[in-house]
Parts: sequence; structure tokens; C-alpha cells
Amino acid sequence: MSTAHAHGGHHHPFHAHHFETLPQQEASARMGMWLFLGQELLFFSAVFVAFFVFQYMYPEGFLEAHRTLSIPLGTLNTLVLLTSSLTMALAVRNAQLGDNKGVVKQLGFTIALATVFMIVKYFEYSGKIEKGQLPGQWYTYEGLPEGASIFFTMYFVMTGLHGLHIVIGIGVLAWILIRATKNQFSAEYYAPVENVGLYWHLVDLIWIFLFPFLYLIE
Amino acid sequence: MINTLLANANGATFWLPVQASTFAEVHDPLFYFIYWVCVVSFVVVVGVMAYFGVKYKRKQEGERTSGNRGNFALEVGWIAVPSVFLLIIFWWGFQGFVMYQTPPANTLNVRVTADTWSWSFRYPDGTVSSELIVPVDQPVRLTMTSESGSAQGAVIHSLFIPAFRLKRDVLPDRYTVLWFEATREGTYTLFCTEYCGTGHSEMNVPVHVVPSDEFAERLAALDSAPDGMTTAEWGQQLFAQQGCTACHSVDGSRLIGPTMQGLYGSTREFTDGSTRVADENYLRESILEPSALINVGYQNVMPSYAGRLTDGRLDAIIAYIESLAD
Amino acid sequence: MSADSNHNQGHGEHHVMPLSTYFAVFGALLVLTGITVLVSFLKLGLLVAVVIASIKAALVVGYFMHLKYDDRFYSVILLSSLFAIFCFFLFVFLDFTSRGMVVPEEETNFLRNERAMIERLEQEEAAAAAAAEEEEEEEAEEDTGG
Amino acid sequence: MSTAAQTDTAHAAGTNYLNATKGLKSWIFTLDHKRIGIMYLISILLFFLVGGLLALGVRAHLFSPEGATGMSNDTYNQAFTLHGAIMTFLFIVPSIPASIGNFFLPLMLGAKDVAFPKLNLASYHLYFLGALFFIATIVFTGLDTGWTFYAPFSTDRAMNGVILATSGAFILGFSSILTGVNFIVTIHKLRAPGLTWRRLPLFVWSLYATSIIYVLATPVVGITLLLLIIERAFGVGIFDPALGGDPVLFQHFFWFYSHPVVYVMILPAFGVISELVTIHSRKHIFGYNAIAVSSIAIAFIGFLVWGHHMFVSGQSGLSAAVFSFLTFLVAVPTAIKVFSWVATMYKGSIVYNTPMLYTFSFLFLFSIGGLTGLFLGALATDVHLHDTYFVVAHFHYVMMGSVFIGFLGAIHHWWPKMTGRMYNETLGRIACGLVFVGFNVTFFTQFVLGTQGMPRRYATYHEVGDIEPQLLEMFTLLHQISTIGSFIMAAGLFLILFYLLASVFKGDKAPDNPWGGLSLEWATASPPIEHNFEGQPVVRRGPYEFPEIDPMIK
Repeated sequence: MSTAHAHGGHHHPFHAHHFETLPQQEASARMGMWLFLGQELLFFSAVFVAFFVFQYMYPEGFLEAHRTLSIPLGTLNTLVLLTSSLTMALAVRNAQLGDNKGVVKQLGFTIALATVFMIVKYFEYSGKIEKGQLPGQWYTYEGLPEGASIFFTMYFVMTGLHGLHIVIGIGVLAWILIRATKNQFSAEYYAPVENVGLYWHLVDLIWIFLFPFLYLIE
Repeated sequence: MINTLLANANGATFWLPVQASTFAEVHDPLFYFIYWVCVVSFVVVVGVMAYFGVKYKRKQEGERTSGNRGNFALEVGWIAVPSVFLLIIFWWGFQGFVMYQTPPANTLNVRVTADTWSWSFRYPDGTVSSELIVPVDQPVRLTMTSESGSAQGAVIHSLFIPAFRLKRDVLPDRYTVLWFEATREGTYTLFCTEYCGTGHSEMNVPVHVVPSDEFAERLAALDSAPDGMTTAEWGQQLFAQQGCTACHSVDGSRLIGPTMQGLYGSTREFTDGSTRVADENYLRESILEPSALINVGYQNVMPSYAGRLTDGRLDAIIAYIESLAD
Repeated sequence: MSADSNHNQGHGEHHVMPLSTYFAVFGALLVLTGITVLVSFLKLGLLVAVVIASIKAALVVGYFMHLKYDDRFYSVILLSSLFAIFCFFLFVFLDFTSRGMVVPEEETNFLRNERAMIERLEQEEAAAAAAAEEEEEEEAEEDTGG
Repeated sequence: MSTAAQTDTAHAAGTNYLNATKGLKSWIFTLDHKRIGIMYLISILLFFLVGGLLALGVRAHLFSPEGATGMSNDTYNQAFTLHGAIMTFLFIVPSIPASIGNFFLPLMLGAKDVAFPKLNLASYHLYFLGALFFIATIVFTGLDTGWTFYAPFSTDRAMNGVILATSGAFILGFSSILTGVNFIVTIHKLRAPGLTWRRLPLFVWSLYATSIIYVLATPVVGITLLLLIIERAFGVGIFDPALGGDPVLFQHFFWFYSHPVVYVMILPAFGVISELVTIHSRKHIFGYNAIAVSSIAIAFIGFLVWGHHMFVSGQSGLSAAVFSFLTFLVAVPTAIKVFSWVATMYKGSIVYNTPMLYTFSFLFLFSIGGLTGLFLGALATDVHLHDTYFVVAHFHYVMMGSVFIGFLGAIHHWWPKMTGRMYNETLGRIACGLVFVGFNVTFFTQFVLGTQGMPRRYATYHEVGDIEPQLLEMFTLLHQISTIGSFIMAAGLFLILFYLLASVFKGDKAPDNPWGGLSLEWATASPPIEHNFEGQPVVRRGPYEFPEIDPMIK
């Protein structure tokens, strides 16, 4: 299809026929990604609203319940995720420079860090499940004021949704890692790396807010 | 046709039902103000449209049309003028809303409980009624909540009395407050307007506005059959009013619960394997504590009526069920 | 194609930031994380945490996500989302925090503690009953007096 | 290479997007926005048929106080729930944007396709998947929550279809979001040379505003429904007060989406009317900037007014007042549009064809729909009218009387371009009249029902709890008139179905530009060729600068 509409310029294999130029296509892809990120923010905003509403309703329950969370584990995960953000940004930079090997290396780091994050999460979750610090009707832990069960509902919903995004992130990171091993990216075509990067930074952004709200604020 | 409606309507108009509360007196003028704003705006917009439609109907292909692309003054004008009316309507509505939300002192306090699918009203002296009885010209405050006597959770209902122009949602585990002062004696209807399942459309009961001096009498009379009615007949009436008919038929057909036809004196089988003859004691217990024994083949969904039926009413309902024996 | 689609949209492909910028931003993020953890022990509350988190977010968005060097329209998208989120928070909280402000009676609305509600009602009812009794007594006195 | 109609020379090989490739597979996996638009159109109309038949069942049942059809309360509740859910999620939210919009947006921009054709196909597939969930709900379980899924009824008590249906709505949400993203990027990046923002057809502006809402509001209902699913499946207690949750929070979440989505429905119809009223009266639109800007304004103010669905739910008096005030604010840009359309007709050359008749109907019905909103926006009157048939009548005037009539107008206006065939004009006018009369008979009576106090979602209205006899008499009469009206309307709609289908097989061949339109979709063949245009069209003037316009006449 695209060959039938050659406009005389270069023709990149990933250049779709309905775009005049590759940069136009790249910019469109990025704009689409930013719009997608906008909706992601709205998606998460609802659980934040719910969290604060319940905190307003049950201040004591939330305070006592949040003290049962482990600040060291939370901080560790924050550091892990921030570092993965750095490696992701470096992967994009390598892609900009057309260095597919560098992309592979940095994406490898990012995936590894994401996995570490999930492992830490696993230990946190299993601790909660053991103690019965669970949502709603599953809540069996004793000794916390009214509203603690809602705190754990929100804890699991918020970190669960975020974790789901991490898992999806690992999937798409792996996908572009494979594409990078095939040398598919170049200085003029690297939008997939960049867009996955934007997604990954968003996951990090959400955690930047989740961490203090859930673990820290007294 | 409209005239017949009006003639039948007992003080009601084509647009609004009987005006029977102080809030209705506040509501109706605002309603008609908006109504006339709408009528005039509609006539202007559609009238101008129709005029242009007729006047500028195409007479020949390719005829010249105006090069007009806008008119700043006109556009500012039609932003400004409606805005003024919108502000008036907003402010007027807000005033009424504050009144609707602010009960005066010295109200008669009635506690309202909504269940699926019946209402119960508890008066300060402890009398419980399934119909709302209030004295005329006396502010009444309803403190409302939704409960569930059955295994399933309580849901949101909404109490609506068109003659009083009043409505407020009734929530589980919360209390909402509504107040009114009835200004006109008579019997009106109270509807549930928040969708609540199977019996939603049958969750309506009468509201009796009675003279103040008869009020105490009416409350007392809640406990015995009205004049000219046998206990069983009264029981039949109560059976319908309490919403029993939503789940229990009296003609042998199967609804959510067992039919009442031939129930009395029959032997019932229960999910725990026991059996029992349906005598008066059984009926009484299964109304007050329905989840204790569940008939085989039915769900544990009936709410408890403990605290919602006075003894006299309970007896009447039992008498009615007895009268349906084979 | 369109006039503004090809050339004048500060496309980031030629803007490769130096490595030092990335590490500087990363360092700042680490420091801010440290601060926010330390500050939490001082119990300074929500505001400080939100401010620090916002600075961190701005760093990530601005540098790691290249927003600073990209098409301004992306910032418009971000701001529109934040506007919608702001409205969402504002009005939900307006409702939950202002009950009872215009209408004092609303304090009873959505009261979650049933016992408190029943007590309150019973007190009112008792007071009303007492008042009624007094009236009756007065009437009775008047009767005997008469 | 200009907008001038050079392309009416029959396309060399006589191929167009319809016959370029053959076979069912070439449709299901097509990346052509026009074919995707057509698939949307067919699916949407199919679900309109299902929802419409349910509505007829509902209306027939209400013909007598005890229920004329003899269906049980539970059956009735499922019927009205599915009517609402199907009409909202499967019909009206995607209606104009996904079908007409998909087809015409790239054409109007002079582009070969939307920015992300694969994403476009994916959103159609998601739509279809979501629709399958709704069908599964009908076939396997039941759904009796009302389309609003209010907690705690939906988490606790309702039939088991809740999880299926909400999952379906969740998936449909993603379909909407992807469409929105696609449209915004397309409008930004794929405009033809010379097509500046101020030369965009107003339909494109309205799609732009719609897409903003798709992207910013839909995710919230996504998460809300997800939380509802989690709550129903696991009992986590977010919305269920028995577990410490808050049902009013659900209402806030739900309406944060569901009010803006009302503008998703109406804005494209506004755009359609802007096109129709100009072309068929050969006039430049009155106040182009005001109409374009007010679309965007409505999209944003639409996010600030959701609480007017909750005036009696027990939200605080202060927030009720704020929401009421903002609700009146949104009335202003809407009024601007209506006045501008009427003013556009001034000194025009108005032709009375079917699309123009729909435009007149739209203005008539939308005026009623919009004005009756004033009763519901004012706090004191809303207390009386909330959750009564007045609300039912109001939103049917807006959604059916305006959006659906706009949709019909759009279909008639662009039918020649989409299919290359002309429909029967006489039947078109008759059907328009039937729908208009039937609609008013059906729904105007419901205003009176509502003000008299008839609550909505009632399966029966006989005297279980002693409804006052005079009310009962009135309710019965009005319900009967309303039911009769609904069948008149149905007759009109079936007539439309008939002659449109007939036109596909037997209709006269349509010229490339039957109405003399200036926007780019008229500058290509009817039906368009596979890649829309022969070469790249270039725009040199605005879409409403008709040759008949004489700048000397003021």
C-alpha cells in the first residue's frame, strides 16, 4: 500500500501510508501516548479520591492501619522504581542515538528492577494476608479502630492496580527489548521505545504519590 | 379531556397535583415562573425558526443569500438576557432548597424505616404504623433510614410525597432528614422513587393528614380494626399495605415466598429437615422471625416484622391467613 | 500535510539530553525521597508530602518524559487531565466536608454512628414528652384550681 | 488538487471503498476508517433495534395500571434496565462519533485515514466484545439494576448479570477512549494543507470536544465499574455501607462520568446540525467562533455539574447549591448554539428536504429538552421532579429527540456519500413526520406524568398502597397516550429502515455532491475511493462560503 503512495522521499519500513512523513507519524504516536497517559491519570484519580474520602470518614482507623505498613519496604520499592525510571530514560536516550545494544542493556535493567519491585510487593502482600489485614469482609485482624478494613481495601485496590500496571509494563518492555535485539530502532524511528518509556514513567509517577499517601502521612 | 381531568383533580391543576404543604406553596410559584420562562423562550425560538423557514423558503436554485456571519451585539445580548433569568431561577430555587432542608423547632418527630418493600413509621409514643398519619398545620420531621430485616443487605429508597412536593433518599446505615407542614386535610400518596428491586412499584402507602384533635385518636386506632370491618378483613388490608402481596400470593400461585392459600393448618417442611404444622404460633413466629425456619424450596429473603407491627395488627394478619385455609 | 504538523512542533528527536542531566535528576529524586521519609517522622502532614511528591513528579515529567522540550500541546493535555482531576477532588470533597455548613440539620445526615443518632433522637423525644407532661400537669393544676 | 469538484469524473477503475476488496474477512479486519464506520453504523443500529423493541415492551406493559402484558415485575425491571443500558452504552455513546464521525472525520480533514487505523479497528473490536457481554447478560442471567448500577443494590441484591454487564461497559469504555485519542490526534496531525483551525467544519470541532470528554471522563467510569465488580465479587466494602463503604461515593463516581457523557452524546448532534443548517439554507454559519468555542466550553464545564443528579441523595446543601449554579452556567453556551442556528436561517435559501426537516425537528425538540432542564437544575423544583417521569421525558427529549434526530439527519444528509445511492425523498419526509409526531405524543405526556408525581422505573401503578383515585386515573390516561405515541414512532422508524435498505439495492445513483457542500468530503467520489482522495486536496476557503452568498445583502 505504502509503495503506491511514494512521495519521492525516503521510505522507512515502519512508515504508514497515511502519514506524509515519518516525523509526522512519530509525533502523532507520541501525542496519542500523551492522551493515553491523560486518561491513565483520570483512571487512578478515582481511587485517590476514594482513599481520601475514607480517610476523612475514618481518620483514626486510617492512621492506625497505615502504621502497620512497613516504611523500609515502601522506601526500598520507591528507590527501585525511581532507578528503573532512570534506566528507562537512558534506554530512550540510547534509542535516540540509534544504539540498539544500549537499549537492550537498559531495558534489561528496567525489567529486572520491575521484577524486584514485584517480589518486594509479594512479601508485603503475603505478610498482610497472613495477619488477616484484608479488605472488607475478609478482614480478620484485631486491635485497630473502625475503618481499618476500608484502609486495607484501598491499600490492596491501589497497590493492586499499580502492580497490574507494572506487570503490563514488564510485558511491553519485553516486547520492545525483543524488537531492539532485532535492530529495529534508529535515530529516526524510535517511537515505540519512547512511548513505552512514557508509560513506564507514568507508573513511576503514580507510585511517587501512592508511597507517601499510603505509607508516610501521619 | 383536560377539563375532565381538572374537574376530577380535587384542587389539582393540569401540571401539578394537590397543593398540601407549606413547601408546595413555595415550590409552585417557582415552578410556574420557570414554566412561563420556558413557554416564552420556546415560542420565541421556534416561532422565529418557523418564520424564517416560511419566509426564506427556497424559491429558485442558486438564489442569493445574506453574507451575514454574525453580530457581536446580538450575540452578547442573547448571552446576557438568558443569564439574568438563569440567575433568578437559581437563586429562587436555592431559597426553597434551604427551607426544605431546615426544619423549625417543635416538630413532631417521626422515625421512618424503609425496607424492601414496605415503610414503617414510628411515632414518639412508640406507636408503629405502616401508613403515615400526621396532624394538619403541624411541622413534622421525618428521620429516615433504610434497614434490611432479611439476609440480603439494605438498599437505597427514596421517600416522595407529590402533594407535598417533597422527596429525599433513604439510605442504609445513615439518617436523612425531611420535614414538612401539611396544610390540607385528606389522603395523599407516598411513593418510593429510588429503584429498589422487585417490589419497587408497590412500595407506596397513603399519607393521612388529619385534624390535630383527631391525631391522637387515629394513632390509637391503629391497633384495632376500623369500624365496619372484621378482623380478617382488616388483616387483608394490612396484608396488602405491608407489602406482603409482593412475595406471597393468596390464590395458590408461586411468587418469591409461599402462597397463603391453604397455608394455615398445612404441614410445612423446612430446610433444616424439620416439619411443623402451620398454626397461629408458627405464623406469628415466621412473621416476627422469618429466618428461623425456611420452607423447603424458598430463599431466606423475608424481612423481620418485629417492632413494625403492633400486636393488634399482627393478630389481624394472622386472622386473615387463617381465613385463607382450605 | 497540514501546515503545523511537520516542522514547527519542537520534535524531540534531535534533542538528546546529556547524561549528566539524567543523573542530576535521579540524584534529586533520591534526595527528595529521603526528605519525604524523614519528614514523615516529624508528622508535618499532608501538605509537605504533597509538595515534595509534586516536585518529584515535575522532575520525572519534565526531564525523564521530555515534556520540557516537547510540543506544548502535550503540556495542555497534562494540564487538562489535572484540571479534571482537580474538579473531581474539589467537588467530591466539597460535598463530604461541607455537610452542615449551609444547613445545620445536615449534621444528622449521613451520621454513621447509629447509637449516637438514636441517643440524640431519644433525648429529643424525652424532652418533648417531658414538656407535654408539664403542660398536662399545668392543665390539671388549672383544673383543680378552677 | 483543489476542493473544487474535479473528482466527479468516474473513478478510473470504478472501484470504491465498498468493492475494493471482497469477503467478510476483508470487512472484519479492515483498517479503512470508512468500512469501520459502516460496521459501527450497522452494529449501532442493530442494538438500537434491540433497545427499541425493549422500550416498546416497556411501553406496552404500562398501558394499564396492573401491567398490560402480564410480565412479572422482575421481567419488567430487566426490560427497562436493558433498554437503558443498551441504549446508553451500545447505542448513544458511540452513535454519531463512532459511525458518522469515523467515516467522515478523515474525509473532512482531507486525510487518507485516521491517525491510528489499527487502534481504530481495535476499538471496534472492543465495542463488539463489550456488546457480546451485554448479550450474554440477556441470554444467561438477568440484569435488574437500572443502567445506573447504583450501589448497594447492585453489589448486594441484584441479579447475577451485574458483573457481566459492568465488565461489558468497562470494555466499551476502552473502546470510547481509543476512539477519542484517535480523533484528537487525527485532527491535530492530519489536516489537509490550508485547512486551518478556523476553517474546520463545525462537525469536526464538535468531534474534537467529544473526544476530550471521551478521554478525560471515560476512565473514571472504567475504574468505578471495576471497583463495583471487585466489590460484588469479593465483598471488599467500598460502596456497601454494611461493610463501612459509602453508596453516595458511588453516585459521585458514576456521575463524574455519566454527566459529561451526556455531552458526548449531544455535542456531535450539535455538530451535525451546524452542518445541516448551513448547507440546506446556503448560508454561512452565524457566529462560527461562538459555536466552535462553546463546544469546547461545554466539554469542560460539563465536568463541573455532575452533582445535579444527586440533589435529593443527601449531598451537602452547599455542594448542591454550587452544582445547581454551575448547571445554569452550562445552559449559556448551549443557548448560544440554538440562537446561532436559528439566526443562520435568516435571509437564507432554505430547502425542505429530509435532512432539513430533521434540522427543524431537532431545534423544536431540543428547545423543549433544554428548557425543561431548567426545572431540574433549580434546586427546589428538582426536589419534586427528581426520579419522576419528568426526568424520563427530559432526557428522552435531549437524547432521543435531539441526539437521535440529529443522528437520523446525519444519516440522511450523508447517505448518498456513504452508499452512493439516493433514498426515496417522499418516504423520507413522511417518516420524519411520523417520528416527530410519535415522539412528542410519547414523551410530552410524560412531562405531565412526572409533574403529577408518577415515579420512574415502576412496573405497575395500580393501587397497592391506595394511590389517590384521581392520580391513578390521570396516570392511566397519560400512560395510554404515551404508549400509543411510541407505536406511531416505531412505525416511522421501521419505514426509515425500509426505504434506506431499499435505496441500497434500488436507489438512484447519487452524484458526488448532491447538496452542494463545500467541506472536503464532498470533493471526492460517492462512494469514496479506498484512500479517500485522488491526490492530496488543498483547502483555500472556509467550509461555509457558499457561492450563493452575496456579501452585499446584510
